[in-house]
Amino acid sequence: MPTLHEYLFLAAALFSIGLAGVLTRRNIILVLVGIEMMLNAANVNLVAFWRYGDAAATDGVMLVLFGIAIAGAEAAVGLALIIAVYRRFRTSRLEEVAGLKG
Amino acid sequence: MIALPEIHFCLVSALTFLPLLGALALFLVRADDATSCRRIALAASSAPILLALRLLHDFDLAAPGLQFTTRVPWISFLGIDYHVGVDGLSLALLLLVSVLAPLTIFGSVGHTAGLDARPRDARAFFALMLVEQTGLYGTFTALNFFHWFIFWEASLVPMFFLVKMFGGKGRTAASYQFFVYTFLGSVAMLLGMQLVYLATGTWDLLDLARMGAEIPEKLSNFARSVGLERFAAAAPRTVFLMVLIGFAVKVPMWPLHTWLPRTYGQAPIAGAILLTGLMSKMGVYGLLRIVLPLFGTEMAQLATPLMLFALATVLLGAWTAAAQKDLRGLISYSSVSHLGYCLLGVFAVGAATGRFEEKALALNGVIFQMVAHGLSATGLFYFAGAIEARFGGCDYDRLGGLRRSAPVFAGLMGLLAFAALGLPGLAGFVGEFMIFRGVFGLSGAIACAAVLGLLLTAFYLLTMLGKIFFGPAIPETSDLTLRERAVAAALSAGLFLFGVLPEPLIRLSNAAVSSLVRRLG
Amino acid sequence: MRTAFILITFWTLASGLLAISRRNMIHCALALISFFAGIAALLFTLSADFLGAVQLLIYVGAISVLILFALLVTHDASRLGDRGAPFSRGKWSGWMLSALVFVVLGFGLHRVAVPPPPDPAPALPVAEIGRLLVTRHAVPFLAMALLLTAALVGSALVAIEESSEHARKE
Amino acid sequence: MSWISRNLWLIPLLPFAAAGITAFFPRAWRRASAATALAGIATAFALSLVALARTMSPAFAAAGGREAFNFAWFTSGETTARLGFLLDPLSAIMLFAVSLISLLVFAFSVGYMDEDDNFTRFFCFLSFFAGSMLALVAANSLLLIFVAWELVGLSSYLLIGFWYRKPSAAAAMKKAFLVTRVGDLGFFIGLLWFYQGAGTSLFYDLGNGALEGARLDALAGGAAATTVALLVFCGAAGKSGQFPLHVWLPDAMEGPTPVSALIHAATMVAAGVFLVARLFPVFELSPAALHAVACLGAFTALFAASIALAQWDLKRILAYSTVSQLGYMMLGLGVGGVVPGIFHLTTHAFFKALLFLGAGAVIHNCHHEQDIRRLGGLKDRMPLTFAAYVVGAFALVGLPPFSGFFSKDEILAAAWRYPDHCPWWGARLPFWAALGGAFLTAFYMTRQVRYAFFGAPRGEGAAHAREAGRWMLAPILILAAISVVAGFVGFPGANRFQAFLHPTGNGHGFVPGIPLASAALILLAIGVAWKVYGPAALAAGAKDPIERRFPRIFALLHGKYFVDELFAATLLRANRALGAAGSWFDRWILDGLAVGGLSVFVRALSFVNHLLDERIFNRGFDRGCGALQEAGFLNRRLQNGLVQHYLKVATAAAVLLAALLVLLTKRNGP
Amino acid sequence: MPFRFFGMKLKEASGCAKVWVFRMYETVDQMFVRFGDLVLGWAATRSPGLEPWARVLLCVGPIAILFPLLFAATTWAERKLLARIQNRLGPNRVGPAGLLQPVADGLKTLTKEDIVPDRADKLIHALAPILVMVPAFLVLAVLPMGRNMTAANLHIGVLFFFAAGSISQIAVFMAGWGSRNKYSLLGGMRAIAQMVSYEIPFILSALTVVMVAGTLSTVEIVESQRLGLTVASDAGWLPRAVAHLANTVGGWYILQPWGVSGFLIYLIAGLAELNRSPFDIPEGESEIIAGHHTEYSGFKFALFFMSEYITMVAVCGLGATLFLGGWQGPRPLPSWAWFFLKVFALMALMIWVRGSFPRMRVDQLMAFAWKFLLPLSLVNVLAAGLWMYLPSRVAAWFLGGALMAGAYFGLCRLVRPGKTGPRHYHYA
Repeated sequence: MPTLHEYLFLAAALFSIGLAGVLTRRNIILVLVGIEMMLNAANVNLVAFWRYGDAAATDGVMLVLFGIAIAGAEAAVGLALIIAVYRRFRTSRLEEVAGLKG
Repeated sequence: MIALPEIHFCLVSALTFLPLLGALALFLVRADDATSCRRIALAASSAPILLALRLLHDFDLAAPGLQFTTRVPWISFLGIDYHVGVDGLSLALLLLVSVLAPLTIFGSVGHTAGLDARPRDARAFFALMLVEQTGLYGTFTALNFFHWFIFWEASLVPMFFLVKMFGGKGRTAASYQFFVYTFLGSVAMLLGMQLVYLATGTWDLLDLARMGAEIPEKLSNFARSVGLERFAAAAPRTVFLMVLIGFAVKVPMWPLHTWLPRTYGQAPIAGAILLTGLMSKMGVYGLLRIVLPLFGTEMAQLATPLMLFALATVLLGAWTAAAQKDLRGLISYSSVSHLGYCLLGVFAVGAATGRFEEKALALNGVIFQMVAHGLSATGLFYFAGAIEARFGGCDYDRLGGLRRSAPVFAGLMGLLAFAALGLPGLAGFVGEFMIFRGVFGLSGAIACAAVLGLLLTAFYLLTMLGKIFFGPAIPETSDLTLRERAVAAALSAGLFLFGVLPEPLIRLSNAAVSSLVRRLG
Repeated sequence: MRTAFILITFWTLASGLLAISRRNMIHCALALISFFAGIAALLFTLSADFLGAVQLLIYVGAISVLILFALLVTHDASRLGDRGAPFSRGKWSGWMLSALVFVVLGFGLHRVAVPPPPDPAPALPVAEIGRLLVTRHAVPFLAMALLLTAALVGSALVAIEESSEHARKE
Repeated sequence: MSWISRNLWLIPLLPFAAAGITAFFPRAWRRASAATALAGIATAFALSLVALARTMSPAFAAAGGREAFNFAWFTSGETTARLGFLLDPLSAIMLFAVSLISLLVFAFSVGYMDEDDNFTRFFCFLSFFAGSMLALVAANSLLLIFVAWELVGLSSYLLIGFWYRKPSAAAAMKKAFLVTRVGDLGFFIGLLWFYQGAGTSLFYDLGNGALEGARLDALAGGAAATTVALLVFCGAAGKSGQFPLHVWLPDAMEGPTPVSALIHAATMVAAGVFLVARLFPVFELSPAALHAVACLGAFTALFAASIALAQWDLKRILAYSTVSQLGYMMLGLGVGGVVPGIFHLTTHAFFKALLFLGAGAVIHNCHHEQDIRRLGGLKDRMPLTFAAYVVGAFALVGLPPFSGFFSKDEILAAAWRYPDHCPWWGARLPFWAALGGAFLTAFYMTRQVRYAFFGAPRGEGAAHAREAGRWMLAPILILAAISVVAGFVGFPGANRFQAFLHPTGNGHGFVPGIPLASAALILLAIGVAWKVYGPAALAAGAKDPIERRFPRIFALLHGKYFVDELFAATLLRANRALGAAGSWFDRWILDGLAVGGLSVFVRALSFVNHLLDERIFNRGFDRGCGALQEAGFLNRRLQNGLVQHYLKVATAAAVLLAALLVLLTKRNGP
Repeated sequence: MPFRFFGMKLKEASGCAKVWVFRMYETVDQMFVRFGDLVLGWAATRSPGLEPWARVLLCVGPIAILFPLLFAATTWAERKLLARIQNRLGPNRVGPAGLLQPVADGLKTLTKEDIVPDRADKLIHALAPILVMVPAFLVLAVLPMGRNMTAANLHIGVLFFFAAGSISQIAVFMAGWGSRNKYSLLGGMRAIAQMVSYEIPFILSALTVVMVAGTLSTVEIVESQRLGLTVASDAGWLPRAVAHLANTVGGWYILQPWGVSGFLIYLIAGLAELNRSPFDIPEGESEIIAGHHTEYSGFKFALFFMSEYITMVAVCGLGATLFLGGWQGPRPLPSWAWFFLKVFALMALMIWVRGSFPRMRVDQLMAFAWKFLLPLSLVNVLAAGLWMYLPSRVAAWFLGGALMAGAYFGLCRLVRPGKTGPRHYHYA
């Protein structure tokens, strides 16, 4: 059985990878991809804490459940926004979408 | 299989918010598709009936306290909980809403819904009706003043739009007057209740009711603590009057009633039905739920002038109704007059002296009268709409002898009118008898004076019947449609049933009323 | 168990890195899907198989499809991502920063004591979770329902707008 | 308790059920509705006979002379409001009379309403009325009486306005309901007072009823009994058409004649008399109240009889005669107790029904001609009707040995003896008034019969009259027979009626002079009238002799002493004025002055506020905003709109903070 | 002298016979399980490390062997049945009644050339057919194919089924995109859109069962469909038989109002998930050649084909498990026979549907899923809730039935197709 540390390190690594995606990719969709990865890493942490902590305390698990649901909504809305942005600016490159005015 | 009672924790909330969901669901169909909108709205509006029946089935009639309560912390640092529940005071009204709102939506065709003039806004109309229903449910079930007030206002706003969008010629002025008038009352009430909160530290109506007699003391102390020494003595009374005004406008009590005839006169019929059949009950209910338990001492001091105001409401309302030249005006003022009986009952109970039995009788009568009036006034307004739809108006001048061509109409209208004037065998009588019987024991002179209202009611209602249905036939018209018959038959059945067998309805409220009266002392 | 964990570690790290580094965006998306599946596997190893299945269902089944669609809609499908610079201008600072984040996190983790795993593995009480959803967590649950509905409607609105645009063009 | 006592509620229920069923019949189901209604009332009549038989049985007397069946209606607080039905001689005799007359009138109506469009509706209303009336007389609770009382009012409203298309009928129905309701206000307060005082609305409840034992004693204290009695009498006066609430009764003749017969002659108007009789234990507690009853009754008897002298309408004459006779009954109750009043009520019910049905037959067969000046000569064309009518008239005027003689005589005797137990200077007046009324009665009845049946036909309708049909004639003949013999149950000296109704009472004794005097007076009146309305007066186009001789008096009498006009000028006008005032007050004072003034005030305030805002506050604020804007340009560099840029800054900050956190916290664990 | 039978009185003899018959039945019913136990025991005696592997083999092996065979049989049956519907003969050359036709087809696909388009994304193109097989076999693991015959008795079985099944969308996308062919891509996108859309009613219809059964485990769901009627021990054979019949059949969820509608929704959505007619637009030959497997040939194509049929078996199996009582059925048929009987019946139904209905249009397809099937399945969830909460079964039947009928007719009115508007094809 791996230790909690290993899970946490793995999650931290995955989180950092996601962050790197967010910070470096040019395409909005891939930025979103990075965000999803970060969320997933966080979820792993929560579940690991449940697994290694008090089994009766299910709040972390509930949070993961809600997190997944929110991620679903977020993905839908985010992608809808991206499509809208795409239609507005005719691009999905983040740097070109810098105007704050509509 | 999950054990049955588990649904109880959300029964009331589900009941409250189902119509709201329906209002959202309405946006699935086109805005001008009145038929689909009505069907959806009817489904959403009548779905709570099932829940209400379940609630009725599981309701413990012998228990005086609140049942089906849900209390979830909401904004804890302000002492605000989401706290709902049902007891005998609200159960009958809850059922009334559950029946009347779907019935109104069912009957909302063409003119009744004000859709003849604005056929493109059918969806908005039904959505507003559903929101209104949620507001009513919420008002009758909320136990924390904070969200109680939200529901209270939430039932005001859709009505404003109903009048504004679907009303008659003078709808704009009427809607603004309605809104500003009732809103001012609400603001006064809110300010008063904020002072109560500051003095007591809780919004919860149950907690406040438990404090009861200590509230004036606390208000005075609070005034003192913020340096208003000279105001301390007058603080409880001021707060009481502020709160009272909020309810008195809604009921309405003379002389705060002038928004009513104009609003009723301009509102679409369906809106008027909700106004008179249900919303006016909110004020009386507020008196029962908030004013009586919280301001018992203040009320006892002011009981006599208040009863005189109630008397004025009864008599002047009736006299003014007799002077009206059209059906709507008459029903509007008759509503004022009839709710005056309820006020009379509540204020008489508020007086400190009196025997338990009479107080209980008067309060039970108030609740009974609310239901009875809800049914009969709904029917009358609905028929006013039926007449308007046929003749473009309900002035007496252009009507007469309708019974010849519309016998069923005449018969059912007569039945509703007689129910309104308190004919025994129909529900109105039982309510009035109980109120009078109770008030007579508490304050005989005023009861005797108020009895004159019975005569006046008979006078104007019979005059109305005579002018519309009897005499030589001036216009020819079609009799009631099947839909109209169904609505009227349902209402008549209710009136007849409770008129002959009042026991089931009274039993709903008796335990709660008894405990309330006992607490008042 | 240990073997599985090591395998999954490599799997997730590799697909994560692929997902953020491939030039071809479809490959990125596919790597992301693989990453999601890896996370699901991780959850399985944590004996939270319910969550793992949910992860599969939602992320692999739904969100990844959304992402693929978005990619195809915002690009001309025939020339997906082969050309142009895939990374933004400040990419190096981004890499550095995220590496720094990892270092700080790792350093912090390193200093924390952790408990040993309980044995046997606790079972995830699915029925209990369901009950909690409608009792203790009822309000967030309802809020979530509302949110999802809103998201659904919002996405539908976007689609409708699009179709009307199409119609105008035609 | 016997079966019939437990199931007394069936008697009113049957006609109610018939009404409920026929209400749903379509217009064309004429026979079905008549059959339903007849079946309902016939069964009720049969059950009434059973009830009557029960009250006559020895077992009943052994059980205390009354059997009450009570049940709970509703519970409020901890008390239960109860209602009940009562079987005692009074209710039994009333049930019998009401159901019998109803049955006969129903049968008559089958013939009379033959040509009417709303035939089915008529039987529905009739049944409803019969049910209400039967419930009223069988009730064991003042509350239930009030309930039935109002239902009776409703049915009379519906039946009076049966020909609602006539404006006069529409006005009359409303008037009837409202005028009786004026009395009902008193009744209602009386009911509240009674209920409050006794703590129950039940009359008899095994010793706990309001009219027996301790509770009656509780009522006796203070002015309660007098007040309750007088208030209840208000209601009775309204329903029984006592002055000044009699105004509705003659107008009520707008309804179809069977309705007049049933409601406004035989039964409904008797409800007031019955009510006083039922509450007699309360009245007995208060001599003052009995005074009032007696005096008002006597006055009404004389007053209405005088009006009847100058009426032209066949039915209106009978209506005023009814008012007058009701006055007699009240007088009887006031001076002699239950027995004379109820005895007269019973006999009057039969012969007045007879008279009305006879009048109905005349009207029906003369093409709805009601003006006696346009009738005449019917004696030859409708001999059977004529004979029956004369019987009824004899009974009404109290000619021996017809039934009216016995009952009226008993009242006169009681009135004669009234001063014996009422030492008051005016105690003699009721007797004289009654005697005068008897004279006038004989006079106007003779006048009416002369006009209607003698001489030559003076109108188109009378000229083509024929004898009535079977359905109409049979009830008339039956009633005539009853009117002849009914009086003998109250034969002076061997008064069965007294023994049945009030076995413990000792009656008022027999004063031999009074019957002789009254008979003589009546004969005199008939003779005078016969002379006055001789052939000359009966000629076509001739003026009434009295009108010729005393035009002023005739006008006063014909105008019914202008009571209606008086009311119109005072009460109704006041009412209208109050309504207008309320309306005006709402419109101009509350809405206009208060709300309007407030809104003007608020507008003015907001205008001032607007000035302040625009001119003073905004100036300074705008300047401040300008400065802020300047500052904003500096910040703008940072805000380059690139999300990733922001994110990087945020991440860097977070990393910095986290690093600090990590470095500054103590190491924990291995 | 009473009649004797092997030295026993008649009553004793019949009792003995009953016990014997029952044991026989048990043996037949559990014969695969017994065999598995035997193997496991043998492995345990050989070496302790062997047992887990033997267990895995026992779970995987039969599935890996049986279902490809079933696939072959299904293709044959489908062709025969379709032929019957279309009034022709169908395969009749290879083997008796064409029974060996699948073998011939298999040989043909194996020997065909494996063509990869020139500019295709080779890795993805190659991965897709492999990946498509994964969910097809994975989902079979949780199906209880008989009493005690579940390869993996997960406590989240149903969820696992759907979770694993959703992987196939990715495979389809990979196939469509990897081929670098417009028709392939369009077909793949269509397929995904369709699968995502129909997955919601698909899962919701299964959700009702999960709600009522109160468990996600397929095994427990099957067991929950057994009624617990008992008869007195001395009752005659007829009451016993009736009770047995009622116990094994009466509890099927299809016999409840929400179950009927849920089953129908499940079946319709399942057809769409399988991309089968009338929902076979993704591979509609008349529009886009053959959708995402246009560019596949030879064995890769055979894998796609096979996965489709195996998934079909799996969907039918889950349908039988959820609504038709799984392996429950009256004796004397053994439980596994019941299971496969139901699966075959459902498959025959699907083939029948394929032979009877015309193909839908893309816009109709999506509208049907979102405007009709989704609301209907939501109402169905409500109906299931009613069933659970209403105290009276009769009331629940009427209310639930009325609710579903009302929703059906209401939606039919609401989603009336009306006049056909201009057609918009987003991916065509």
